[in-house]
Amino acid sequence: MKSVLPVLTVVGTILLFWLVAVVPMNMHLVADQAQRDGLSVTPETPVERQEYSGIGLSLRNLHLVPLTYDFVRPRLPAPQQVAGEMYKTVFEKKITSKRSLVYHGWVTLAPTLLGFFIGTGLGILLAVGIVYSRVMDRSVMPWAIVSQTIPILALAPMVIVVLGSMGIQGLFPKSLIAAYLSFFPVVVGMVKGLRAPDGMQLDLLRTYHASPAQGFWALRLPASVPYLFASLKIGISASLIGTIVAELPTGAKAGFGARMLVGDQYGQPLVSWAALFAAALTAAALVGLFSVVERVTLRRMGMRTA
Amino acid sequence: DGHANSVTLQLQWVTQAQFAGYYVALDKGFYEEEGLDVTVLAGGPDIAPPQVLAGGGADAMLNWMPSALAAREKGLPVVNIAQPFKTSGLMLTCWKDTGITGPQDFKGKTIGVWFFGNEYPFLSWMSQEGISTDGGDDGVTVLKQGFNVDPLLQREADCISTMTYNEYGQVLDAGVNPDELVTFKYEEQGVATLEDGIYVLEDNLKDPVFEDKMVRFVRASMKGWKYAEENAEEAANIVLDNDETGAQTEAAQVRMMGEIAKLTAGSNGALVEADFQRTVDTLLAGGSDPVISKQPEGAWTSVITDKALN
Amino acid sequence: MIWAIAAVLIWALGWWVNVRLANGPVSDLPAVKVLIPAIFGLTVVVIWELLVVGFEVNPVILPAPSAIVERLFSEGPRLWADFHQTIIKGAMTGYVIGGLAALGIAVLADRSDFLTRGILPVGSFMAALPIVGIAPIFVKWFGSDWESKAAVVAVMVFFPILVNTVAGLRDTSVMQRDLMRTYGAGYWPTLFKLRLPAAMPFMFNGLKIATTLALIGAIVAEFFGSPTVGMGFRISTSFGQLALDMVWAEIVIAALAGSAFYGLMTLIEKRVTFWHPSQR
Amino acid sequence: MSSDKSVISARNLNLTFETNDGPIHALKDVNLEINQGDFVSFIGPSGCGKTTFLRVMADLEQPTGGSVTVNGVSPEEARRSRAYGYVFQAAGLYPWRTIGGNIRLPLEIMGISKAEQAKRVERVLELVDLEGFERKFPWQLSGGMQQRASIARALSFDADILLMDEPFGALDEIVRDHLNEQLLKLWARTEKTIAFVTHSIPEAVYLSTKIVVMSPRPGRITDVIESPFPKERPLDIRDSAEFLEIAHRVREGLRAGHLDE
Amino acid sequence: MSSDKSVISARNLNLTFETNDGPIHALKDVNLEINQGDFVSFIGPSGCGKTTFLRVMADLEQPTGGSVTVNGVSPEEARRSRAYGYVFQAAGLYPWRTIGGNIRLPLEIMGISKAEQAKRVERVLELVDLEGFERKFPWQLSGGMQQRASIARALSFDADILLMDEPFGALDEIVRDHLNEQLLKLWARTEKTIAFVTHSIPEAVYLSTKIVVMSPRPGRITDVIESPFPKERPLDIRDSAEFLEIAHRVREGLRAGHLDE
Ligand SMILES: Nc1ncnc2c1ncn2[C@@H]1O[C@H](COP(=O)(O)OP(=O)(O)OP(=O)(O)O)[C@@H](O)[C@H]1O
Ligand SMILES: Nc1ncnc2c1ncn2[C@@H]1O[C@H](COP(=O)(O)OP(=O)(O)OP(=O)(O)O)[C@@H](O)[C@H]1O
Ligand SMILES: Cc1ncc(C[n+]2csc(CCO)c2C)c(N)n1
Ligand SMILES: [Mg+2]
Ligand SMILES: [Mg+2]
Repeated sequence: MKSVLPVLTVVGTILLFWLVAVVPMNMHLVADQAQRDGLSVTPETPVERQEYSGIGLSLRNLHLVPLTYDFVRPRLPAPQQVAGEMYKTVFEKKITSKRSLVYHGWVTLAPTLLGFFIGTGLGILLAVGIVYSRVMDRSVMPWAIVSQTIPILALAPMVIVVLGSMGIQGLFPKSLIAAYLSFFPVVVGMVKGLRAPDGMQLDLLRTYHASPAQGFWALRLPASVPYLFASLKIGISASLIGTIVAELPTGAKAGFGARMLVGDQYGQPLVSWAALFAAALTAAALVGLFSVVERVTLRRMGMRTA
Repeated sequence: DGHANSVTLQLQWVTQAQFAGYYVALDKGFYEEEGLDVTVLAGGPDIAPPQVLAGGGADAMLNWMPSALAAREKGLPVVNIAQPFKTSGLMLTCWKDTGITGPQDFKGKTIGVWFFGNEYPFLSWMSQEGISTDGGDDGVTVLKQGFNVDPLLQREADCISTMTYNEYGQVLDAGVNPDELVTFKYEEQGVATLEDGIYVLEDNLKDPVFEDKMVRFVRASMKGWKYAEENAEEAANIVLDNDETGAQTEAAQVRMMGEIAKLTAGSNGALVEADFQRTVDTLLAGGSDPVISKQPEGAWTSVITDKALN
Repeated sequence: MIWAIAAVLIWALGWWVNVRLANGPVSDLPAVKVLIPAIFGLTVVVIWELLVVGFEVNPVILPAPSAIVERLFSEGPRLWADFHQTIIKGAMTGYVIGGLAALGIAVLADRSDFLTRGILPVGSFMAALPIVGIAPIFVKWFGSDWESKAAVVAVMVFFPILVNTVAGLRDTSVMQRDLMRTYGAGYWPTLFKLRLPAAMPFMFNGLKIATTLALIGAIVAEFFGSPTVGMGFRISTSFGQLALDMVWAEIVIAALAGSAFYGLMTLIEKRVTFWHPSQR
Repeated sequence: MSSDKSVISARNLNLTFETNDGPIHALKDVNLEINQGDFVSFIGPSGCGKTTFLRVMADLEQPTGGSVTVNGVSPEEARRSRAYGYVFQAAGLYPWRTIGGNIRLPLEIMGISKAEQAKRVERVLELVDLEGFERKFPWQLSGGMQQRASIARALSFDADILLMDEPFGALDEIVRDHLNEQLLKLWARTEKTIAFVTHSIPEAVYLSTKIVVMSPRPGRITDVIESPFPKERPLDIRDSAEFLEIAHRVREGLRAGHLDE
Repeated sequence: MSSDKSVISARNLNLTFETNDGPIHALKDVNLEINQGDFVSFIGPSGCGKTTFLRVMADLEQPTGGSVTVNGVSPEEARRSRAYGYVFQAAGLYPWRTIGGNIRLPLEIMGISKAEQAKRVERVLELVDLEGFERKFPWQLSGGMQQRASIARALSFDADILLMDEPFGALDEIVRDHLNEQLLKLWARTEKTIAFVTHSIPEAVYLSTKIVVMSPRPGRITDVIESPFPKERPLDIRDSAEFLEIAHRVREGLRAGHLDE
């Protein structure tokens, strides 16, 4: 709660900057259009105008400034345009309509969640393997890092074709890409977490002659919970990005990714921008949700959170 | 059974009126009348229809012939079984004020081109004109064009690739007057290559069950196309219904359908050998880095259309 | 079937060798630390080759490793040009810009709790903007050449470096800070003599995460517009031409470059944060 | 005070750590007998091997030479049969378990029934004066209380041997005095054998039947001092001449060890 | 021993921390005079406000009532004029700086010339017996050596006042004795004024000209004991009857504080 005012301040600053930037970013296009509409523009030809920067051109054509805020096909839409589009597509459409962002949000969210569960599950299993087996640690960990250097957008179509050839379509291929992006932070975090117990805590169990399984349930797992939550928060937004990436090679049918693409393709920047912001808001909401669960869980476990 | 009557078609782009014939056939029950259960898979960036075909994800695909012939040379034996598009819709759209009046003026200019297997017609054309594509004052600087017309609007490029039915309209939608532009239709430049054709894997054709399925599929699809040509507005709305993104607009799709109708108008679905040969010749003339190296054999067949259209 | 059996056998063999190496007395030698993952990787590659050949997988779906290696050698100059365009020009420039910006903002944010509270949530919101959404916008803004790729990379690496640096700048104990107070030290001495050195281990965490993001960002952004050179351009174009061996050759380069970049940062980290317990 | 039954016996014990800066001789030729019911303190400058010695007895460290037996068997067997309770320098309670949960931990691991667990927890909490804190989390207790909880944890499964590594190191003198008294009472009552590491000379003298003075580089035993005090020891004995004399002897032993360096 | 010039003077000092569990009265009505050349020890159970009091003098904590002056001015002015050196309980050396670099830190901040820095570092390293360790990093030294380095750091800029918060808390008795001796020598030689927090009764008695006994909840001064020993104090005075008597008085004072709770 203490963060509300600071966040508003920062958001306000960004909005202000954005509002100012709208003018030079769109001025060239606006000037071209104004000329067609018979307004006076200096300099007079588009080719000459190319010589000027957006700011320079704006200063020379102050009377065109208002037009930059209400341009149909802006390079940088004004904030109120994006907000308007979002309002229209979130609140003014039935959520079952394919013109509703809520509908597309769900289309993206479902594979995100499935992929997140797969990725988290795999990540935890892998982390347990790495912590308990030296061979896994030594041979798999470096490759887990390498896996993250592979551009996913290059891999995605192949994965989807291979899965398609096995008759698997729909939700699952997207989830797999989402899982691929979310497993890594979970592995890294959980390896750290499972190794968090110090020598003394481990020695204590040794003096009790506890079995490895008992050590896992009584010590390593609970000790890793704070790390797990940190990973989950990174993992869920990675998962969402994975789904959106995967929406392109699965035939951009629906979902935030498809909206972004199609908006771009058919000259409707507002559609793209609204989808972009909606995606980021969804991620923020998911991360916020995990923060709440984290706080409750840690409190229940008696671990204080800062 | 399912195998004998189910068809999956892979499109080469997202749902739009470019594919109206198939959606109309689906919606109007033309496929059903043939006893077919058809699934239409939308395409998009990052989807290579030949690969989907190779992977068994689809029974038939739409493709531009240069891309399909290149795939053949890569060892993926795809065969054209029908050619609903008679005319090419591809063109270059340039700003008139750049001073471009003919292909030779491209020298020293920046041109946006689609890649992803769609660059072959352009490369062949430039090769025929003797213009290098490596930039410099005597060549053109090629940009890999994204999926929008912004490089032109923002004058990052002097010319971009457009389809008569889509991107060109978008340039106009952006407020540009046609008289600000110069266009070069590949068709008019004599370098037209065949666009949206229906392709299947060669091996599959040996299976009489599959062949029969395709005959019915092509027949119904062509019925769809002809219906779409005559009922452009309705067809556009059918496309809109099938667009799951909800981002397409009726105006754009109606206009697109109108333009598409011009490209399909001359075709009953059967491939005209001369068109095929012209495409091959254009590609073979591709200069130092030809798209295909030799006259393709068995790259098309009239068997299906012969049976489908009696 | 025989191929599948061979694959299983080779897997078992590789695993067995690694078990011996990892649990044996030599396991802590630096050479062995490299050898174990290498054997693991080699096993995977051999099995891949066996399965592709054995099951006659169509090369337009999955090429054999041998074909990829052949491409790596035969297309050397082109791969180098792509690497130069995407990694050196795009990714590196973006990495440096994003890193410096993050550092600057982190130092700024650290001046007041208020700013930190404001910047971190907004920053994490921006980090959640998917790359496939921002890449087309940046191509629109900065043109098709490497500048737009650098911009995408800068935005992608910004947040992890920012968060880690902010956390690092705060990772000073009360005692360490009080010590500076007892010297009557002002803001700048405290920053340069205490906060920044203390922040280094954290900063490198961020810098390491950012390495892989930088490569991915530069490559993926090329999918949305580029000149006719670059790793992302080549990947998407070759993919469209079904030249999957070339696609994989670029992927291999990306993985090599990414791992090398990561390794380099680890090395610098070792040098700079030699004093941190994790490095001793 | 102590019977003659040997509980721990070390013979020519050696332990060398291999480190990057070369080997460290943490224990050299250590010989020691601890009998049933003994309270043995280990005292010596930092790094003289006190902790290492205790850890060897607990099978947390492997000697590189010589032998130890605990209850006549190897430390490993002793550990497996849960022959001892170990108290670490810091309380080391698991923060996600309540005080009761922490004390129950060894009992759960040893597979003791729920009912029995509850009984034992109650008993040891009483023993260390922490009745009523069963449901609190560690951070809700002061350092001294946490340390008592960790002692309770070591007592809960009623091993005959207690190994304690500077359990009161972090506490202030008054609390420490109090816990010393309590520990002595417990020891007198239960007849356990206790090995106890400390840095404090008065503490060592006050508590022990036997004081083992150690010296570093290499870690070795330089003196073993038997204490003449009876099992019941009021705090005032610390002002007695006898006490001061023993303390003086310990101090001299320690100083000698320091001068060696 | 001490001149009559007042260096630190606290009048009706109060400090209350506002916490989630309500206010904590860390200092209540504290009055104290420390004169030039005094060696004042603060002793008392955990939480009685020793650290808080020292931090108030150092302007690291703001009193909520009453006033303190240091050298006649406010603590803040004193801090800005670098009037005191502060030694924390843990050495708190910056791990990325060598021992020499750590000692140089305050000198750099105060803008002292390189040549002078080098001279001073050499001198204080000698003072604390760490010649030759200038280029080592903190973790390459034992705890006792680190603590000495931190004292050297506080001495390097030659402030007249030394504030030391349990500087020897983590050390073993022998090392502690040694450092005590050294500190006394330094004090005798330099005539600094020293405020020294400790938990150890013998340490307080051995070092001080004045022992301030404190008691918690609320933190307050319960007794101020003047020590009759001369500035030069061999370690043996700790066996003298006078010493034991003072120690006894301190212990009684402490116990009384504990009983209050
Ligand atoms: N795991 C280890 N690896 C290397 N050296 C070690 C290890 N554990 C202890 N040592 C070294 O062995 C010596 C004895 O250490 P030990 O912890 O037993 O001393 P100690 O008497 O308990 O000291 P302290 O009073 O400081 O706790 C020291 O020099 C220490 O540095
Ligand atoms: N920053 C703070 N916020 C809230 N309470 C505090 C703070 N600092 C100290 N206290 C409380 O003030 C009281 C006095 O603390 P102080 O640290 O001065 O005690 P001390 O005598 O130094 O104890 P110790 O011997 O344990 O160091 C304690 O109850 C402590 O919990
Ligand atoms: C990645 C990719 N880029 C370009 C095309 C070429 N293309 C063929 S049809 C069509 C639609 C025109 O409105 C376009 C753009 C493609 N198929 N895939
Ligand atoms: Mg120890
Ligand atoms: Mg204190």
